[in-house]
Amino acid sequence: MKSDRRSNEPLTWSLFAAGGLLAAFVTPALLLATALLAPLGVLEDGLSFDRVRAFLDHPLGGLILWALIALPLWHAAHRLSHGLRDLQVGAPRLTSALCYGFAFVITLYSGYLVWFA
Amino acid sequence: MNQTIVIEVQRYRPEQDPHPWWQSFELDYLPEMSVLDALHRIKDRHDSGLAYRWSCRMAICGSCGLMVDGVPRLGCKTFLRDYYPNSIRLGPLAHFPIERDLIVDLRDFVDKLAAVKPYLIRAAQDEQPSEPRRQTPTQLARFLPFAQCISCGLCYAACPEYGLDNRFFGPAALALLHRYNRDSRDQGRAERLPVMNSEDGVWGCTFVGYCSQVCPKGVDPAAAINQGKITSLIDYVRHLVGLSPARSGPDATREAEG
Amino acid sequence: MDRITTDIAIVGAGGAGLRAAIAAAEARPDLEIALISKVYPMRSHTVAAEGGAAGVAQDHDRFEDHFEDTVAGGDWLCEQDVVDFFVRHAAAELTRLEHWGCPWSRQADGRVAVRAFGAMRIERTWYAADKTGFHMLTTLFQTALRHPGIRRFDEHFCLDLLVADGRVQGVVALDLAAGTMRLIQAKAVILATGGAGRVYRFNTNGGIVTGDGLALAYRHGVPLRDMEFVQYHPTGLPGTGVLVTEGCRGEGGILLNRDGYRYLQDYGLGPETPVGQPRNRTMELGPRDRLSQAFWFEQQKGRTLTHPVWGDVVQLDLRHLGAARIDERLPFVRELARAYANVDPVHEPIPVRPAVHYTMGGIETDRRAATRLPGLFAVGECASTGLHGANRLGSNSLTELLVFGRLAGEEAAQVAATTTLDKSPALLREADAIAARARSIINPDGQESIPALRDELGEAMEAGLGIFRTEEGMQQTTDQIASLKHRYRAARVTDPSSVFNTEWLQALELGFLLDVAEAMAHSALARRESRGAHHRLDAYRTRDDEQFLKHTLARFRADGPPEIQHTPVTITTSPPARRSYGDDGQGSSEP
Amino acid sequence: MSARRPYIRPMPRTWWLRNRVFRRYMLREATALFIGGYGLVLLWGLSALRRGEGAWLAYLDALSHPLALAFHTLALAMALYHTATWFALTPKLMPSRIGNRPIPARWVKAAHYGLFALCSLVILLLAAGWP
Ligand SMILES: Cc1cc2nc3c(=O)[nH]c(=O)nc-3n(C[C@H](O)[C@H](O)[C@H](O)COP(=O)(O)OP(=O)(O)OC[C@H]3O[C@@H](n4cnc5c(N)ncnc54)[C@H](O)[C@@H]3O)c2cc1C
Ligand code: SF4
Ligand code: F3S
Ligand code: FES
Repeated sequence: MKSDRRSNEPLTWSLFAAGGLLAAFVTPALLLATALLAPLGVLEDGLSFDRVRAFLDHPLGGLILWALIALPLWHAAHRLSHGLRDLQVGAPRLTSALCYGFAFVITLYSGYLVWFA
Repeated sequence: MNQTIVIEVQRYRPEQDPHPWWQSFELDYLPEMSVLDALHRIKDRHDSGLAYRWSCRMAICGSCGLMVDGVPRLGCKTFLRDYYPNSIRLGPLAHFPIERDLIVDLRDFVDKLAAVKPYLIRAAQDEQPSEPRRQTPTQLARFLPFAQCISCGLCYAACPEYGLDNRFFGPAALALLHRYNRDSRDQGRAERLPVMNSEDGVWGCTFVGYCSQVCPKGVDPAAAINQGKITSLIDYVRHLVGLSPARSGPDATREAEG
Repeated sequence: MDRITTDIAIVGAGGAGLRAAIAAAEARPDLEIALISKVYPMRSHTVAAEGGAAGVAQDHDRFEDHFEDTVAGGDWLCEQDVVDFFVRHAAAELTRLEHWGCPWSRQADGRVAVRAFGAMRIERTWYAADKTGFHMLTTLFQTALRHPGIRRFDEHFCLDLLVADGRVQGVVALDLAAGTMRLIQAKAVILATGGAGRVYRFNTNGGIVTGDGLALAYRHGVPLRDMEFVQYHPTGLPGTGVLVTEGCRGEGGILLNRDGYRYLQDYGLGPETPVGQPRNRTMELGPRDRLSQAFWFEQQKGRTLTHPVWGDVVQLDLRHLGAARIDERLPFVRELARAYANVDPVHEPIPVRPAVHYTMGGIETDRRAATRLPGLFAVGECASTGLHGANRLGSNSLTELLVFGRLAGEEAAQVAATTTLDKSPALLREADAIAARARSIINPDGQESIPALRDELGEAMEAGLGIFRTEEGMQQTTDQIASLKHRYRAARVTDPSSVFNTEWLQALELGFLLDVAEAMAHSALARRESRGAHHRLDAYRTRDDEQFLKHTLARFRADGPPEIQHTPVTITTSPPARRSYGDDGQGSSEP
Repeated sequence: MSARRPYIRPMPRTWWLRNRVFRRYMLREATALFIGGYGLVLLWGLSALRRGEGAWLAYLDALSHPLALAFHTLALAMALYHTATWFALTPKLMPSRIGNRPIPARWVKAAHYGLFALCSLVILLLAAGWP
């Protein structure tokens, strides 16, 4: 108590919430399609190189892909950092810096892959 | 032969015991008996030194919180019939320092309730009110559930985040804050924002949600706190773009009043 | 012994104590106010009040009518100037509470709603669903937090008043957690310690309602007034005594005997009103003394239901109100009935019987809440301002806490302004003596069990000072109390420890209860008539204004029973008349 | 002198094993590892896509490795648990109302599941080569 310092959680929390929301609506189906049905050959060539590449090169498609990668990682970073705190692992400031730092790096890297690679 | 039930009670007498320990008592079982009645019986007939808090015995004063088989509950509203024939373990509320037996130190909790400015704040305080202000049943319903808190502390015993770090304001205090923020007669939201915005305010909650499950009065502090996160988020953005904090929320009555 | 100096010490942080503290702080923000309570303020028994608080609210209601209802309800034993002051300030105080945030229930247009209550001729009871006391207490507690001058001493048990030089100089309190003693020296002291319902076994009161303040003042020579008038509430849950509010009847609940018959019509409260259309001052909306007496007669006639565990009960039927209305207006009653009687009032009637509820009498005060001991004020249920007379009307008490709490706070602030603190070490010595006396009752070798004495007291009170009384029964009770007091000296208190020694507290509280009970029993014996809550079955079955339009004063004597005196009642505009309810005015006060 | 000696109970690291509510909470938090893990798998796919058709095919091939399939089966279960818990909590966060009437949490939840079904259908169709 007594520390009235403004927390920066609103920032990370909004990213967490956006990631969680996105994950809740699309991850199960997306995961089912891309990581289970496709490798098992059920989808024929729905995920052929050309189709997926075309999706990526569409401006909206690129943005969607970027969001699909980056936001869930913010979501995960947020929960992981709180989870580590719950488990009393590591110094809270350090672990959360690592978690959010990682999400930040992935965000940059995936953005680079979408638009600049 | 009377039916009997075994009650185990955690004891701790600071002047004698190095650590808490368990003591068990066998009592005659009556289905209408509450856990509080059982404690009375133990105190009257077995061990007059047993210490616990109680008063109203009708689930409204908030004195008699304790852990029943590890779950925070009101002793006066928990009945032996729901446990019989199993034995029952009674311990002091979790996460608080134990003063003696089933009595815990609630000062930190009460201080936090006081720290959230739990009263109507008005831009101009009216000295001699001549008439009650108006408030429609709908406006009343907006905050009434959050005004049902009896300060029993069960939610603090339920919340692991408070257990891990008791600087966290915790469920009841933040629900109380929310109660005033949602009152159409209040204009004090800006003054309560510093508490909400701090790391020990709404952001200390990870939405475990157990607080709301154990609350005997249906207050739903988990909802209150997480709605508070939205308020705090909006204030964060306003702060970033250089706006001053909102004095009152969308719940406040706007019309000019006496 | 800690020595703390302050301007005003308030013992008790229920509705009355909190209201007094706020008033004093508002009157003089520079004052230091010590607010002492043996439990956290929000645990005070005001929290349990359900039904509502009276104050003239509707356009077609009048102060005069509230006055008449109160005086008639009190069987003309009220101090009429006090009642007049009360009714004129009632609504303003309730309004103030609204401005402090109290969530009063509302009408559709946003105005405060009022409900019907027993023996009130018009709806004037403000309510917050059926948790009025809870919401009032919460609002007052939270409002008190705004005032930096109010310093709380939570979980501090007041052991005694410190009286020196003919005036009260402070109190000695035990810090329950630390186990240490504090002398809290003050220029004025306000007692707001609540009632004494726990002198009886079957009651609607919380465990803390043990008459402490009454006994403290009494032992210092302040008279207790009208102690024979103890109110039985007609609808307590059997077994526990948990209250089912009169608000149920205000909303249209009906009382039935074993034959499903609305028996109240046989006791001068009729005619029977149609179900769901309650009529003020009629049938279920009669005064509490009458309703409790009617139960007794039904019981004598064998027309009550007999429950294997709970004994004799009648039924309070709310089913015709429907689930929606019950959930909106009476949600707590539903919760309580389910938990403590295993009955859902939406589907079944609630079993009820009378239970001891309220002490009309108390520490004698004048119209300004001052007692005869200079510097000492009393307010709330522990006080007898003369407002309630021989029978309190439901919902007058919560308002009393506000009206007179404020008055006491303001008066005490004035006294504090003109008084200086005595700095002498003699006071500290006196405080040490008080502490030693309190400690001396810890006696592991005692022969008498505290719980047994407590239970015997409760039973004796029920036997002799119940709904109906006889000379013989009362005499027996007085004898029993005398013997219990004697045995109490040999009470066994084994725990010598200091942190939360609740065994010791129980013993101290029992000491208070015994003194209060003694005052009640002797006051009752001396009242050779029937009036309000004091009804006799022997030669004195009727009201006798000739001899007993008088208050009873009980004065403590260390070496024997109290000295009983009678003092006149202030009558201003309403000369004693026959109390009549229902249609016919047949209901005289005789059984 | 006070004889107080408040006893402070330590909070062991295993506190969350104490009751079912806490275990479920930890499970809920753990779903994030799989959600994030799958994000990394997508990232890997994205980089393969950028590296050309050969890399893409190798990526798809790697996903059919039994270990990958096992991980993703588990991840699917966790993702569904995430969805369920998320939908259970959202109505608390934003109590919605039509005019003056609060919308029952049940309806809000049902609407969430409806939208979820729609999203899933579109995704599956897209992945199956539609349009
Ligand atoms: C179940 C129930 C329902 C009721 N419903 C209504 C209703 O609907 N309408 C109505 O008008 N009235 C009602 N009443 C009556 C009314 O509620 C009480 O008369 C009133 O609340 C008493 O308030 P108080 O402030 O005098 O005392 P309380 O609220 O009882 O407070 C007493 C205070 O004194 C303190 N205290 C006592 N002894 C000591 C000590 N030795 N040392 C330190 N502190 C001490 C306690 O801790 C407490 O803070 C009801 C009463 C009961 C029991
Ligand atoms: S929110 Fe509920 S559990 Fe918490 S203190 Fe209040 S009443 Fe008790
Ligand atoms: S249990 Fe604790 S973490 Fe939040 S939702 Fe309740 S306060
Ligand atoms: S004794 Fe009051 S809540 Fe249990």
